[in-house]
Amino acid sequence: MYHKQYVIPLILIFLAGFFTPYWYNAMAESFGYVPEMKKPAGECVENKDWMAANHMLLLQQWRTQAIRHGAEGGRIYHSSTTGLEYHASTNTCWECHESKEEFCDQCHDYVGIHPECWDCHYTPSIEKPHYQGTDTLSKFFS
Amino acid sequence: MIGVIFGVIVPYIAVAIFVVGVIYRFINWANSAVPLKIPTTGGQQKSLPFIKRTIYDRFDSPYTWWETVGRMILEIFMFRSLLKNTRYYLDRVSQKDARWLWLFAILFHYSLLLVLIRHSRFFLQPVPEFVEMLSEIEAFKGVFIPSVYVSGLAIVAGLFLLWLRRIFLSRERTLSLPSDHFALILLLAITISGNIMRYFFKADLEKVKELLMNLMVFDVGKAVAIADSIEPIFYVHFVLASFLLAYFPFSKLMHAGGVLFTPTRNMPNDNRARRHVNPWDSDPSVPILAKGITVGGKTFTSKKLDWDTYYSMYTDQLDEIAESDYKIAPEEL
Amino acid sequence: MKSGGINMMSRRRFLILAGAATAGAILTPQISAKTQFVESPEEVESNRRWAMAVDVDKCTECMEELIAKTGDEKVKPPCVVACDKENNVPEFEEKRFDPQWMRIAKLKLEKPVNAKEFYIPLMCNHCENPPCVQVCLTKASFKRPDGIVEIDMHRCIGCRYCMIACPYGARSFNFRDPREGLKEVNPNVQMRTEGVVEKCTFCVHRIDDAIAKGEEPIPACVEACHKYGKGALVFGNLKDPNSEISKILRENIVVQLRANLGTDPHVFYTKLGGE
Amino acid sequence: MEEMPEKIEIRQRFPEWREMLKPVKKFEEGRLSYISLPKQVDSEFFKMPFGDVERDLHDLKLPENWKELFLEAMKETLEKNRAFKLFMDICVRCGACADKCHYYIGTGDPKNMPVGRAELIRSVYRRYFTLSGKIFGKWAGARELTEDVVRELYYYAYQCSLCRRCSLFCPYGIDTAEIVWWLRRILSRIGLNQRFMTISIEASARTGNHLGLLPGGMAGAIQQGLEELKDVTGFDLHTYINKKGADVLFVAPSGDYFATPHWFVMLGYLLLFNELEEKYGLTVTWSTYASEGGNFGTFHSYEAAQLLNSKIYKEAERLGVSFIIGGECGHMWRDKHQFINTMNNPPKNEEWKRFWENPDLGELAEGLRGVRFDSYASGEHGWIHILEFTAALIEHKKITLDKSRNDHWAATYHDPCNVARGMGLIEEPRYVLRNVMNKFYEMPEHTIKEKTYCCGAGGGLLADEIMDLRMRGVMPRMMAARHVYKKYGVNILLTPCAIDKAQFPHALEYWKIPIEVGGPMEMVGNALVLTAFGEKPEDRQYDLRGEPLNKEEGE
Amino acid sequence: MAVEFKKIEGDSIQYIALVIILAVATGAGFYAYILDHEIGGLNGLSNRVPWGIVNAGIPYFIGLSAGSLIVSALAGVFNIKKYKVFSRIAAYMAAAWIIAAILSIALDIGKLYHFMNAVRYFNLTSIFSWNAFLYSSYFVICSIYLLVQFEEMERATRFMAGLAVFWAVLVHSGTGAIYSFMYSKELYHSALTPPMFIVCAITSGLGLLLANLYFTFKFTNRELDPSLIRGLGLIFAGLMMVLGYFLAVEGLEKGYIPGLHEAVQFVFLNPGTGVFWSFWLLVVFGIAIPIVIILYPKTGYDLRWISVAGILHAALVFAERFYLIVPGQVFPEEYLHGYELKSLHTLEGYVVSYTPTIFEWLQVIGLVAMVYLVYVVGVKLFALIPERAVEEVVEE
Repeated sequence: MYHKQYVIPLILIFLAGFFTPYWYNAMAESFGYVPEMKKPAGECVENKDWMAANHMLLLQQWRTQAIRHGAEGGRIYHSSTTGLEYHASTNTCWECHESKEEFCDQCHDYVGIHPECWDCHYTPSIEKPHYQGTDTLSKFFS
Repeated sequence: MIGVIFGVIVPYIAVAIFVVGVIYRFINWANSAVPLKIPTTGGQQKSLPFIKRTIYDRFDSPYTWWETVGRMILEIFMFRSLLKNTRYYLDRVSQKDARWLWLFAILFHYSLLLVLIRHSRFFLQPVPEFVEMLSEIEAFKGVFIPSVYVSGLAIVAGLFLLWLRRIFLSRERTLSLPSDHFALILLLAITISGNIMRYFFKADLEKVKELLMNLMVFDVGKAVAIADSIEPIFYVHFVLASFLLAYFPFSKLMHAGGVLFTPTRNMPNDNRARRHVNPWDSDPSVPILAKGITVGGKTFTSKKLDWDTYYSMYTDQLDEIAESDYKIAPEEL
Repeated sequence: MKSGGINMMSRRRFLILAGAATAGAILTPQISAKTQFVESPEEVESNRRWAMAVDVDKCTECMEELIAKTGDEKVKPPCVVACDKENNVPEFEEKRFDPQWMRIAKLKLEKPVNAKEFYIPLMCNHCENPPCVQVCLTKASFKRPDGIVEIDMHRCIGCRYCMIACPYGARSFNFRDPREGLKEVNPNVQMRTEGVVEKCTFCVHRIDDAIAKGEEPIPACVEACHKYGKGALVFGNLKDPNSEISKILRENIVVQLRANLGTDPHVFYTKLGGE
Repeated sequence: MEEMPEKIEIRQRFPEWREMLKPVKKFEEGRLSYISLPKQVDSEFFKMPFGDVERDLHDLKLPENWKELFLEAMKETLEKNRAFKLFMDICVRCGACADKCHYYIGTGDPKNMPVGRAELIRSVYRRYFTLSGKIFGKWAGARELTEDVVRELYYYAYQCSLCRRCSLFCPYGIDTAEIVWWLRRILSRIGLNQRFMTISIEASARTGNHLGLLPGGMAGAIQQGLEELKDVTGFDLHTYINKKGADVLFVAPSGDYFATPHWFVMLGYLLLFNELEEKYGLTVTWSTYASEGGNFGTFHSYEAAQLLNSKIYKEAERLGVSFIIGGECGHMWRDKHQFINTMNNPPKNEEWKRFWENPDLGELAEGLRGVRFDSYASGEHGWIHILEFTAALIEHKKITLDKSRNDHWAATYHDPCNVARGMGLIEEPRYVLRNVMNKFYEMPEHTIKEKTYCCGAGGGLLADEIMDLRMRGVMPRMMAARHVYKKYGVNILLTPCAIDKAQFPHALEYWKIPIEVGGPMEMVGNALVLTAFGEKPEDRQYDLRGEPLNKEEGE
Repeated sequence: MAVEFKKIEGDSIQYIALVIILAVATGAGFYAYILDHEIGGLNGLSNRVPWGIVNAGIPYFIGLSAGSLIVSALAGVFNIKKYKVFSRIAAYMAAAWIIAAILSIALDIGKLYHFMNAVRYFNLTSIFSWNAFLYSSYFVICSIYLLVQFEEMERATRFMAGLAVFWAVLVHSGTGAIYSFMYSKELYHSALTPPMFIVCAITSGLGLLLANLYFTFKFTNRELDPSLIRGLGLIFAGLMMVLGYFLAVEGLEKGYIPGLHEAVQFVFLNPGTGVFWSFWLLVVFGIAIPIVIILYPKTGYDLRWISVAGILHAALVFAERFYLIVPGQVFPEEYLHGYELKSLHTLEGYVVSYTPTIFEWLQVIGLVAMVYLVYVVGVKLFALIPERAVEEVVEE
C-alpha cells in the first residue's frame, strides 16, 4: 500500500465519521436510551398510536378552526375513537397531560423537534403567578 | 416478521457491506502505485518571482502542500472544475459558459448533505443543537405542519434535473449506462419515499429512533419488538436506503471517495523542485527497456544507446566536430 | 356549542388526507374549514355582531376621579388594567414599543380656549370593513363571522402593513419578546412572541367560552368597568334587537371615529360633550 | 478567401448505449493510423513484443494467447498506475468532458468523446475485473474482449492527442490522456504500435533524435543557420556543439534543425546565445547525442519515454554543464517537466551540484548576477524553459530589445496543450511577447491558457494518413484564429511547439486563413539588438525570414 | 461584428480587497439584523412609526432595479443599438437590486421564517401580497432576460426586453400603490405616487448606472465612449425635471387642502425634522444640482462629473423614499375631526420623532454592499462588461 500517511488517516476519518453515533453517544452516555413518558391520566382524544404520529395535524386543524370560527363552530372536537366531545380552550390538553417535561418534551427532545407552540401558549411549567380574573383587581380599585 | 427482516437483518448486512466495502476500495486504490507526478495544471505555475501568480493560479496550479489541499477542498466543496465548464457550438464561433450541470450537482449534493445531517437526529442522543437549528432554519419553522424541509424537496428536484439531463440531452443519453440511471432512480426512490413518509403516510419517529438506538447497541431482542410495530411505509424507505449503502462501495457512487485519490488533482505542480520517485522503478539508472521486458514468457531487450555506443557508431563525424574544437561557425566562403 | 351537531373529525382517515393536503404543495390551500368542519350552514351566517358602546360622560367622570385620587395624570383605569392582565399584554418602560390594547385618550376641542376635556377609551374598533384585513399579506388578520377582527399569530409575518393601514392606531408590534414584560400570566390567553402584531380582540376567548356555556359574554374591560368604574362600557350583540347595546344605539346620538373612511367601526361613543 | 473549406461534414450521431458497447466495424478514411512495420518495433535499439510481424488492422495477426497477454498487461497496469485504476472506477459519465475534446467537436463520433473513448477500455475492465460486470454483463456496461474490440481500441487510442483538455473540466480530474497512454502501452504488449510514432521512437533510440540526423548532419544544419544569420545581421556568429565545460546544455526538438517555420526559431536561439556569450560569457552548447528535446516515447509508453529521455541527463553529466535549457516544444515539456526526473537520475557532476546550491546565473557569468531560478527549480530537475530564461533576462534588463522591429507582425499566441496543462507555463511567453512586439492580441478566452485547444496533431497523430482527423481536430483552434484574424488583423500565429508548427501551416491552408506560423523565439530574435557586437537598433534591415523590415520605405 | 463581452480576470489585490470589504459590509448588515431581532427594539421604530428606513429600502432598491432594467431594455425595445453594450450590466444590476429589495422586505418583517405564509395564503386584496408576486416574477423575468442575452438569442432578447420593461412598470406602480392606497394616512394617499415612482425609479437607476459604468470601465481599463454616457445623461436630466414637476404638483395639491395645512407645514417648513431635510436635500442636491451639472457644458461632457451627478441623485432618492414613507406616520392622524386627542398611555396624538439608528443604517448599507458584492463577483463569473464600449464598434 502506498501513501499510508494519507490513506490510513482517511480510513480512520471515514470510520470516525460513519460511526459518529457511537462515540457521540458514548460521550453523552446515552447508548440505547429510550425515553419514558409519564402515562397521562384519562383516555386520549384519539387512538394512542395514531396520536403519536399525527397529533400535530390534529392540533393544527383544531387550532385553525378554533381561531377562525370560534363560537361559530370551531371549538368542539368529536373524537372518533371514544365518541366524546372535547371543548377547545388553550388548556384542554393539560387536563390530562399534567407535565410538559414528562410527556411532550420526552419525545420531542428525543427526535430533536421543537415546536413553537410553547413560545406563546401556556404550559404548566411557567412559574409566573396566574391571573385569576377581574376579581383580583380589587386591590387596586375599590 | 417484516420488521425482523427489514428492520434488523437487512440494515446490519448493509452497514457491514458498506464499511468493509469502502475500506476495501480505499486500500485497493492505495495498493496501486503512482508512477508519475501528473497534476493537470489549470493556471500559471510557480516560476520566476516577477511572473504574476494570482490567487486562482495558486489553486489551479498548486505548488505547496497547502495550495494542493486548497485545490482539493475547492474541488470537493465547490465542484470548481464543473464551474469552469463551457459549451461548444458547432454553428457558432463563440463558446459559452455552461454551468447548469454545476448548479444541478450542487443542488443535489448540498441537499444530500443537509438531509444526511438532519437524519443524524435518529442516531444521536441527545440531538446536537446545530442539527436542530439547521432543521428549523430550512423548514421555515411554524409555517407548515409538519414542517416542510427544503432540502428534502430540493434533493428530489436536483435528482430529477440530473436525470432529465440524461434522458433528454442526446449526448448524455448516449453515454449513460443502465447503472447511471439505476443510481439516480434508486436515490429518487429513497428521497421520494422519505418525503411521502414525512408528509402523507406518517410513521412514528420516536419508534424509529428507538429501533435505531437499539440496533446500535445490538439489543436485537428489543429491536425486533419495536420493529414489528412500525408502519410499513418506513420500511420502504429504510430498505432502499440500506440497499444504497450496500451498493455504494461497488458502484460509480464511490466517486465520493475516489475524488480524494485522483492524481491529476491531488498532486502539487512542483516537479522541478521536488523529485517524485516511481515505486516500481526506483533506481532508473538503466532504462527498463534496456533491462528487458517480459511478455508471454519472452523477454525483449532493446540495446541501450549510451555515449560509448553512440561514439562507436558515429566516430568519424563526432571526431570531426571535436577537431573544430566543438565550435560551429559559418563557413568561410 | 349547544347544537353539538358538528362532528369535526369524523374519520381518522380524513386527518391523514388533511395532513397530505397541507404539506403536499405550498399553494394548496388548507382544507377549507367551512366545507370540512362546519356542517350546519346557519352557524356560519352568524346571528351575532359584537359591538361596544362607550358612555363618554361616565368615562370622563371616572377618569377625573381617578386622577384626582392618585394625582397621576397618566393613571390606568380599571378597564385598561383588566385588559392588560387578562390578555397578557406586556408592559415595557419604553413607550415607543410598549404594546397597549386599550388606552385612554384625552380629548378636547381644538379651537375654543379652555374647552372641557373628555376622556375616551381607544381600542380596536372591529370595523365592518377593516382595512387591516384588506391589506394583510397572509390573511392573518381576519374578520370572524361575528364581526370580531382577529389576528392569527401562527400566520403573522410581522410586516406591519396592517399598522400602516389601521386608521385608529389600534395595533402594536412586538419589538421585544413580550414575555419579558409580563408579571402575571393568564393561562387562558396565549402570549405572543416578538415579531408579530397584536391588538384588542374583544376578549374573544371569553366570548367563545361564554357562548359554549350559554352565557352572555363580557370582555374583561367591561367587567372591570362595571365592577370598579362607572359602568361606561357596554358590550353586546348588535343583531339582537333586545340587547342593551342595541337600545343605546337606538336612543343616543353616537359617534364613530373617522367615520368618513367608510370602515364602519363598531366601537360607538355616546354622550360626547355631555347630553 | 475567408470561406470554410468546401467539404467538411460533421455528422453528430447519438446512438443508444447498447450500440456504444458494440465495436465499430467500419473505419473512416483518414482517421486510421497505420500499424508499425517490423523494422521500427523489432529493431536493435527499440524492440517491442511481437514486433516481428507486419500487420494491418484488418489482419491483426495477434499472438495466439493475445487475450491472456492483454488482460495480464491490463492487470499489471492497474497495479502499476493508480490513475488508470481510479479512472476506471470513478467516472460518473456526467458528460462534462464531451464537447471539450477537439476530435469530438471535429468528427461528431460519439466514441471520440473523452468519456466515450475511456468507456471502450472501461467496458473491458468491468467485464474482467469487477464483480458486477462479471454478473450482469452488458447491463453493467461490460463487454467481452474480442478481436473487434482490440481493433476498435487501436482505432480510437490513436484518435487522441493526449492534450488533457478533458481532464481540466472533469470534476474528478479524470485524465483521458493517462488512460489512452496506458492503453497504448497495453496494446503494444500484444504487438500493436502506431507506425508514425514508432518511426520516430526507433530513430531516436538509434541516433538520438527523431529525424535520425547523424552528428554531422546536425552540425551542418546549425552551421547553415549561422550562415543565414550572417546574411541578416552581418556578424560572424558561432555556437558550440558537444563542448565539454560549457555552462549550459541546450536541447531543442529536432524539428527546429530543418523544418519551416521551426527554422526561424532556431535562428532566434542562436542570436540569443551569441549575445549572451559575447556580452556576459555564458556559454551554451548543443549536443548531438542529446539532440532531441521531443520524446515520442511519451505517446507510446512509460518505458519508451524513459528509453528516449534517459540520454539527456547523461549527456549533461558528461559535458559537465550546470543546467539545461529546453527549447520550444509542447510534449517535450510534459516529458521534461513531469517525467524526466522520475524516469532518470539527475546528473551528479560537480558543476551541476555547485550551480544548484546557489542557482544564480551570476555564478556562471558575473554580468548575469541576479537571475535566479531557486524559486521553483532544484538540482533534482535542472530544466529551464527557453521562454522562462528569456523572460528572466528581459526582466533583469540583461538584453536589449527593439520592439519596433516586429511591427510588421500582428501576433496571437497559441498555448501548446502540454505546456499549459502539464507545466503551467502561461504568463512567461506572454511576458516575453509583450516585451518584444507591439501588436500582440489574445484569442478568445475559452481557447487560450489552460483551456487551450490542441493543434490536433499531438500525441503521435502528426501522421499524414490521418490528415482528415487532423484537419477536423484543429477546427476549434482555427475558428479562434480566424476570429482574431478578422478582429485584429492578426498575421502570425505564434506557438512554442514543434508539432504545432508542423500542423498549423497545413491547417491554416485547409481552413483558408491567410496567416503565418512562427515561434516566440523568432520574435525575440527579431527584436534582439546584438549590442555586444555593436549593433544599433536601426541597423537590422531584414527580419529572420529575410523580409525587409521597413517595407514602405524599402519599396 | 457583434459586441464582445468579456469576463474580468479578477486576480488583482484591489479586486480581492474590494470583495472582502464588500463582504464585510454585507456581513455587518446581516449581523446588525440579527442583533436587532435577537435583542429587539434596537431600531428607532415605534408603534406609531412601524416602517423605517429598512422599509424605505424596498421602494428604493426596486427603483434602482427598474431604472437599471429600463436602460438595459432601451437597446432591445426601442432598438437603440448603441446602448446594447450596457444591456448586460444593467440587466444584471437589475436582478441584483431586486434581490436586495426582496431581502429588504425579509429584513424588515418580524417573523422571517413565516414568510412562506405569504405564498401559502395569498390575499388578493392586499397590494403587498401582489407585490410579493410581482417582485419574485420580476426577478425571474430579469434572470431569463439575462440568460437569453448570454445565449445571444436575438429575438428572445427583444421579446424579453419588452416584457421586462412592461413588468418593471407594473412592479413599480405596484410598489407605489403599497403606499399611495393607504387611505388611513392623509399624507400617503395620493394618486400621483405610482407614476412618480416610475419616473423616480428610472432616474435613480439610470443615475447609479452612469456612475457604475464609469467606475467599472475605469477600473477594468476598458474603453468607454463619453458620447454614449452623454446620451444617457441627457435622458437622465430630462427625467429628473419630470420628477421635480411631479414633486411640485403633489406638494402644492396637499398644501391646497386646509385640513392638511398643518401637516404640510410640518413636512416642508419645519427644519427641526429629518423629513424636512430629506425633502429639501433631495430637491436641491438630488435634483437641481445634478440637472445643472449635466446641462452645464463644462461638466456635462465630463464622465467624472456625470457620475457625480448620478451618485448624488441616486443617493438622495433614498431621501425621497424616506420623505414618502415617514411623514405620513410621524404626523398624528385625526381620530375625531375638530378635536385634539392625546393618548395617556401611548404616543398617539403626538408628533413622534423617528431617527434611524446605526443598526438600521447598517442593514441598508449592508444590502447595498451586498448588491455590489454580487456585481463585483458577477463580472468575474459572467461575461457582463463589453471589451470596449465605443459607438463605431456597435454600429458595425
